[in-house]
Amino acid sequence: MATAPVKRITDIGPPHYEKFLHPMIKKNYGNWKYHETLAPGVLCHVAESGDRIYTVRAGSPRLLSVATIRLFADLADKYSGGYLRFTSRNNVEFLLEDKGNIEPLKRELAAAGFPVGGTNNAISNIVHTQGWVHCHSSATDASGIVKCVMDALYDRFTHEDLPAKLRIALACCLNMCGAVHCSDIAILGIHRRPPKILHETLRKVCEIPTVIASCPTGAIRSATVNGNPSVEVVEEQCMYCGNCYTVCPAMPLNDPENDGLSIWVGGKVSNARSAPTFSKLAIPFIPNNPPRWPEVVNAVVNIVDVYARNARRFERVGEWIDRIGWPRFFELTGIEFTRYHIDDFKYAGLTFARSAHLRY
Amino acid sequence: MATAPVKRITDIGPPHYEKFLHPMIKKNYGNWKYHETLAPGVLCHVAESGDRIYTVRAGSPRLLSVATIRLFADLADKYSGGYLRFTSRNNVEFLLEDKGNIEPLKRELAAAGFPVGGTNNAISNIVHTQGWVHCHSSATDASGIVKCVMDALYDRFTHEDLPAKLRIALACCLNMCGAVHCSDIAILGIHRRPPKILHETLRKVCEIPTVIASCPTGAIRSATVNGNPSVEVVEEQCMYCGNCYTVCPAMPLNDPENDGLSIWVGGKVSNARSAPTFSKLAIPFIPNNPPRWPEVVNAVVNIVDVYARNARRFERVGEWIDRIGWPRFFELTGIEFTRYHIDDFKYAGLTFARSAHLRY
Amino acid sequence: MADGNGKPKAQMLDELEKGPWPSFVKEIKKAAETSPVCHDLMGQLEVSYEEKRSHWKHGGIVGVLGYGGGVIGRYSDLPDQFPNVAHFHTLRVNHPSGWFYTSDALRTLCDIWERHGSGLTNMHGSTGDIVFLGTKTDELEPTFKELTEAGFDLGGSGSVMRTPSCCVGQARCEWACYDTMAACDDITRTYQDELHRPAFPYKFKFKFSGCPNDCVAAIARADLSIIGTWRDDIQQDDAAVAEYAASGLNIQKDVCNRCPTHCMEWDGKKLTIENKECVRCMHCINVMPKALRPGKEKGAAILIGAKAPILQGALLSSVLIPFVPAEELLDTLKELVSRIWDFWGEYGKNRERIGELIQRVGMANFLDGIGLDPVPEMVGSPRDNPYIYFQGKDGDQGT
Amino acid sequence: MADGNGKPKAQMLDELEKGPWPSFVKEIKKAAETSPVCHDLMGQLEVSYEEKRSHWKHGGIVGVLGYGGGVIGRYSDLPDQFPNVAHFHTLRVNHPSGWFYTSDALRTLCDIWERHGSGLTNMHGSTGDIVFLGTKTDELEPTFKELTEAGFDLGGSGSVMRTPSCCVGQARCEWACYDTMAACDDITRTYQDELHRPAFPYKFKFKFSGCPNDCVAAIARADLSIIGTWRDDIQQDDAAVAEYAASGLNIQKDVCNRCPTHCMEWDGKKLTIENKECVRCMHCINVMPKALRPGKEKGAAILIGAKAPILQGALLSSVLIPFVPAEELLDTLKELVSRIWDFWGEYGKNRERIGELIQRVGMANFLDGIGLDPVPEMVGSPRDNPYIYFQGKDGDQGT
Ligand code: SRM
Ligand code: SRM
Ligand code: SRM
Ligand code: SRM
Ligand code: SF4
Ligand code: SF4
Ligand code: SF4
Ligand code: SF4
Ligand code: SF4
Ligand code: SF4
Ligand code: SF4
Ligand code: SF4
Repeated sequence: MATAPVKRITDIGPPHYEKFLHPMIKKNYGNWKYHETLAPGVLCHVAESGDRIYTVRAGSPRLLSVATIRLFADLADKYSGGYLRFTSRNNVEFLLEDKGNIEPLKRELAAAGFPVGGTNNAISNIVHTQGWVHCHSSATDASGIVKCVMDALYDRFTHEDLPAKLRIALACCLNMCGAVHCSDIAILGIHRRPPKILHETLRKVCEIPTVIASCPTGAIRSATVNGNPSVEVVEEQCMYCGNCYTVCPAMPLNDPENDGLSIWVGGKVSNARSAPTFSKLAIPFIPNNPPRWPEVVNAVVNIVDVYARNARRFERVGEWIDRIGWPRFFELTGIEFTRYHIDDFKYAGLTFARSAHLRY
Repeated sequence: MATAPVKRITDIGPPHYEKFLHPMIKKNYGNWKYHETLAPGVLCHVAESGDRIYTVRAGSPRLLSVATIRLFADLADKYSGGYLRFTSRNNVEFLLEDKGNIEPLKRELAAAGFPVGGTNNAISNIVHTQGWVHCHSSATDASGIVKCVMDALYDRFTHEDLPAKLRIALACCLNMCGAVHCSDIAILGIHRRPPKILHETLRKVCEIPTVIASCPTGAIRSATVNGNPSVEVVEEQCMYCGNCYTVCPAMPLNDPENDGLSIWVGGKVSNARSAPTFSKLAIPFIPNNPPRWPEVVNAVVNIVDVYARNARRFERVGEWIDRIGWPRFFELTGIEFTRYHIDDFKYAGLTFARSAHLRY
Repeated sequence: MADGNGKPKAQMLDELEKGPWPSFVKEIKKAAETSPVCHDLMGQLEVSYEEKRSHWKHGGIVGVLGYGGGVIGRYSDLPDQFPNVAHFHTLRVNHPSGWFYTSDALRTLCDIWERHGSGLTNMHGSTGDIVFLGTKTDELEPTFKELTEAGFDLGGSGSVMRTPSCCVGQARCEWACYDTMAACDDITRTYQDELHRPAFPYKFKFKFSGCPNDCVAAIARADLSIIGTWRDDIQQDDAAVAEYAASGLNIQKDVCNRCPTHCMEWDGKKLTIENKECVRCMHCINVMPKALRPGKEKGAAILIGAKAPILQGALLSSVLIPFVPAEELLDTLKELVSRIWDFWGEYGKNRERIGELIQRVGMANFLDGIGLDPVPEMVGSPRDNPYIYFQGKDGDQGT
Repeated sequence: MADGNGKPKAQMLDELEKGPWPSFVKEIKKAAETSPVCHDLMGQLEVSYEEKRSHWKHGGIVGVLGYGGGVIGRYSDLPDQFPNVAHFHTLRVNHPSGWFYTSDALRTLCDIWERHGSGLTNMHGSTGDIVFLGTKTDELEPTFKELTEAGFDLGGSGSVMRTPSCCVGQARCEWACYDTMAACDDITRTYQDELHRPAFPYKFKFKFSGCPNDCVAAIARADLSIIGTWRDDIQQDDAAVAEYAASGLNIQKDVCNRCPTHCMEWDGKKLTIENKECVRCMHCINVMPKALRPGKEKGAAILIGAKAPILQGALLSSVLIPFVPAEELLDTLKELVSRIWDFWGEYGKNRERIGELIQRVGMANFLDGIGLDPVPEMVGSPRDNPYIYFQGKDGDQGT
């Protein structure tokens, strides 16, 4: 049966957000006056008009089945006029006009297993990536570790009792799709072995000059292998960044024995008080230990706890460490300082202790 | 007349300092308790024993004739038991046991043209270098500019009325023998033209690989000139550092029309309050204008005056700028911000404004 | 991996159903109830957990007709064992600004994805897209068709403008200094072509935050970071300040002492802000939202160049235009973007982000190239090295 | 340049006799009264002033027998016009620690230099030497002979250990945490051979400061910077603090608020220092010398690597050993220095300062090389990039 070709729709862009705005939001758009926190995960924004919109924020595993999305839709219909949104950290927010709906909604969310919290000085959701669920490049899983760490930090999500915001992120390889580089605590999957070159594949699918150019340290050289042009890796020069693998499938880095995690601390994004800054290396390597990654969980929980006990009010992790100094951070957390902590990349010199400011 | 060979004395090292110490210093060595300033340039150090030694500090042009050194020796004999010293900024210090000698000494110094001052929040002597008096590499003179600037800042040497210490240094080329890189205000001689290659000389006295390797930007390439091996300079890649000239006399950079001065601000050495830090570019270029270099003098005096008017107590120049921000520094001093101020050397990226911390 | 009933036996993954935090394994199992794909996903993931390695192959190029991006191709390296995930491509669906939805819109998306894919999603991907996680090549076009009919379009992947994103902004935040959602939507729409058809040296990301709190992490994650701010004085309500003090806030310690420029004074009664020295960090406003608010002269700063570490190390965005009034923002932005893209197109190397290009050619040359004058707000501090490339041939350059 | 009487006519330089600050031109003229060399120096300098350029040629290698350093060769490029400065070499004479002299010692130096050279000096050179400014090649050996007979020796130049220098230290400063003058003298004497006979890849400088005020700029100008500090609590005299307060010092504003770690509290009566957080910056001590003093457990921090910008940019020294008790300082230093020089000798390239070598091979490898364990005090902060070179071949490296 031949059908007349329908005009194919393209380039329409996303739906315009206005269609999805709660009427009260539309009405008071741009005219909010202040906000209050009613409970962890429950905010009240007050408009110049006097209108109040209540936000209930629930934690989400981000990896959602359509079943769960439909559950959220149903809850929205029931409590928030059908309006909801997701946050930049993958939580779901219901936007309520009626204050009386807060508690019932919270109860239903709890019953369905979705905790309410993540606001203010709580630990919010962990920004993360694909891991073994969908990415070829991953040195570890993402969702699994996030689940384990959040299980352990559950009370920190539902309570706002930290000195300041604490943002955790996870990325499963150095591409850092989770943008972990500016997090209070970052969990980063790392490889620790140079790529294993699949010469046959390489010959077929990769351009040798591109492969050579991809290496930030110049570790890749052209070479003749079994009479064919290929490449070789100078192992001492490779720091396992995986960029060659990104441009050429014949350079895989996966190595179950040597892949694992590293932990980074003290980064932030906001301009509040101190300027945005990168996270710094805390623990160079923890082996992959699925399904519950206990060493990673302990490491993160330990840092959070030490921070919670020692930081002053409104001090983010990095601001706290700035005040007490890195030596004390290592002392308090019991983390070992190693040769790997000392920078040797391009700006290395600037990270050395270039003053006699010393604590003993 | 043949004389028997005398044993040649070598490797004896400098005279031991103990021979040159005032008896009161020897007695109280390591047992000083505190100090007071009696007047600009006049310090009193009090020992645990109760002893007091009075220091009178006089400014010096550093370039001294034996006649002047003998004058200092005579004054020392008359007032300080023959004991004196020089400071790390080339001032001369007389060490007096008798407080009553302070005024007569000051009078004689004044009569001889040597001002007393330079202590605490005065501007002390300008650390400087050889310039046209003795160095082949110089883009400017040293002693001449120092003389002119200190003439203009004379009252700042004899009075302690600045918010904090203000250290000025001058170096006549990028080798920075004056170590200007960490000064509150640095005056730096600069070339602005690539070396002119003297191919004949080069062939005779320089090693081509050494010359090529000397260039930090890789601007020097081997070339054949008139059938002989020599080098050429890729002009766009040259930033006139002079390192090639240092290793090879056949690469002079002097160019009267284009040599001149640059002004740098906000560096410091001490660990007091803020960590030691480098000086930053304030004025990229001022032409040489001997004998009185009025543009340089005005530039320095202007920065000092603006600083004096605006900084808070105990704020060094760099600390003041840190507080008010660079945009306001340029605004207050009336100095133009240009493309040259924006770093493009190896750590360039780190010097960009990487936050939304902005003043308007 | 699969027991007699074809159900995934996933002992390790089962462990991840335990614990209070919502479980992604439960989500996969929920989806598995209607989708055989999810069985095989569980199976392969269990193998990964056992072997501690990914079993996905390096992606191939798949997509929908006429688009160069929006789909990430993915193939299993155990296709015999898990044939249902032999292809397991994702679609990146462009989310609406601010991630606002109605329940109906969500259901529409669910229905489409249940019909054509695994029924698993990410709400949302790190760049902001709705991620439809896992389908076969021949489902791509039908999914796309239904999506567009429902008013949705694909987001970006590859060397394109990536899906822009923004904070909730004026929709629900009192601090938003410009309309982030409108800006995000406008830019997305204006540059549809650049979003769908790769013509750039590499990816290019926009993120819009309404104030310096930067709730969408623009400064760390976007090639062009638009961060709201204000130009005049902080709006101050003295009575409300007094209330905060009365209610026990230690204004000296928790507000004044934490101000990065120490430009606030509190004498126990009155709070005085030396606004000329305020750097608009937001701290005091964050702590006392009822008493302090951004000024009235609102707008945004435009920063450029952030990215993740590969190749030459991570970059934060840095100031390009210190302030644009809110009314002029979109015009200024578009004018600027076209010059930036021209310059990048001409000088950028393959896989060179704009931030890396600026590092390579030098900020001053980049400014020249896009016709912007240098201003001191662009630098944290001027250069500290004397390696200056002076320009021109005459005697007075550099003065 | 010379008028009928052979006297230098130096119109431009004459301008520099004017003004209140002591004039170097007057100095040259004073010396010219007894030294014809100085006439020609004036003459050539006047030409430089007119032409705005140096008239010295790139130095040749001259020196005294058996020494490879201590003399800087210098030749005029206008030898016909100014024959007396055709040669104009300088001698670097090693100053006594702390630049202390007796009047007699100075006169001895003057007499020698009047006999053999221009009679012009620098008191002192930037590295610290007594600089004898300008003589002929054949005067070098006789000058040296008289100097050594008078108890003076040459300082360093070329690829040697350069003349070490130190602050006045315990001789006249209450803050000196170790004996800088003794240390400087000992190191100078111990390494005579390294000072006089070039055997290094490049120059190597030591500077000794008695406390973190660093009055000899060690951290900016020395390859090895030894900076005094203390380990225990600041010594505090409460009565004296009260006196400062009474005499009008604003302790809150000028002391506490300027403390970099904000570890001081002043309640109007009592000053409390949280010494565990103090970074020994010296500020509070500097402001209240009668009330506060460094602790009793004194010693020094050893930092490494400072230098001027050529080749790869200026460096500040960075912490190598955070604390050595004063009593152990010299032993530790010598042990350390020998390992550093061995490493530098083996791996340093020609004209590569130690700081540059460390940058090139990496601090961790350098530490390995000299057998020192990494400690967190060595870094301002740990690395922020994930480009880690893991060592070893087994499965558990890096843990
Ligand atoms: C909903 C959300 C924006 C969105 O469009 O989705 C949002 C919303 C608000 N943020 Fe945010 N922020 C959101 C992500 C962020 C991020 C981005 C991130 O985490 O990746 C940041 C930067 C984090 C960083 O610096 O690393 C961020 C830094 C802030 C700050 C600065 C905190 C600080 O002291 O550094 C504030 C101010 C405050 O909390 O006092 C703030 C304050 C707020 C306020 C109070 C603004 C307002 O008046 O409505 C909102 C309620 C927040 C709360 O959670 O307590 N928001 N906020 C995001 C919620 C994410 C989540 O589910 O947890
Ligand atoms: C004599 C001298 C040491 C020597 O062995 O020659 C010296 C001696 C003293 N210094 Fe210094 N400093 C001397 C060069 C320096 C230098 C090095 C330099 O300028 O090149 C510095 C580092 C400068 C910098 O940071 O760029 C230096 C930074 C200090 C400081 C820290 C000031 C600050 O706030 O940053 C103090 C403390 C103070 O003044 O309150 C200090 C304090 C002192 C005291 C008060 C120490 C004491 O108790 O005796 C001495 C009297 C100083 C005065 O001038 O007021 N001295 N002092 C040097 C005199 C140079 C001159 O003639 O002017
Ligand atoms: C899906 C997503 C992670 C997630 O789970 O959320 C993702 C997944 C991938 N990213 Fe990403 N990136 C994702 C957000 C990011 C972000 C965060 C952001 O946009 O805010 C970053 C860091 C910010 C940045 O752009 O610098 C990021 C930095 C990278 C990089 C490194 C780029 C760089 O210049 O350093 C690569 C490597 C590349 O481009 O070849 C990369 C490459 C990839 C690839 C395509 C793997 C590859 O090498 O081909 C991943 C596909 C995984 C898969 O199979 O699905 N991804 N990627 C995110 C996109 C979802 C969405 O559209 O919403
Ligand atoms: C005389 C003196 C300047 C002065 O007027 O005081 C001086 C003069 C020269 N220095 Fe210097 N330097 C002098 C202290 C310094 C200092 C300061 C210091 O030691 O504290 C520095 C900066 C600190 C450092 O070492 O990094 C310094 C950094 C340089 C450099 C750059 C070295 C580098 O690694 O970056 C060079 C170039 C070279 O070594 O080839 C240099 C080279 C030179 C030469 C030998 C020129 C050359 O390229 O051959 C100069 C000879 C001038 C002449 O004709 O007399 N001079 N030089 C200082 C030595 C006097 C003394 O012994 O007391
Ligand atoms: S961080 Fe790496 S492994 Fe993880 S999704 Fe991104 S590219 Fe894939
Ligand atoms: S992993 Fe990175 S460092 Fe190693 S060879 Fe590949 S591109 Fe080079
Ligand atoms: S700074 Fe340059 S010109 Fe001046 S003395 Fe040193 S090497 Fe010579
Ligand atoms: S002056 Fe410096 S940059 Fe120019 S060619 Fe010589 S070494 Fe290279
Ligand atoms: S970035 Fe500012 S305007 Fe946007 S949601 Fe966050 S606090 Fe509000
Ligand atoms: S916004 Fe930040 S900088 Fe401005 S006054 Fe408030 S705390 Fe200070
Ligand atoms: S460095 Fe310290 S000990 Fe030495 S003179 Fe200066 S203040 Fe005194
Ligand atoms: S020495 Fe410096 S850091 Fe220590 S208490 Fe005093 S001011 Fe603070």
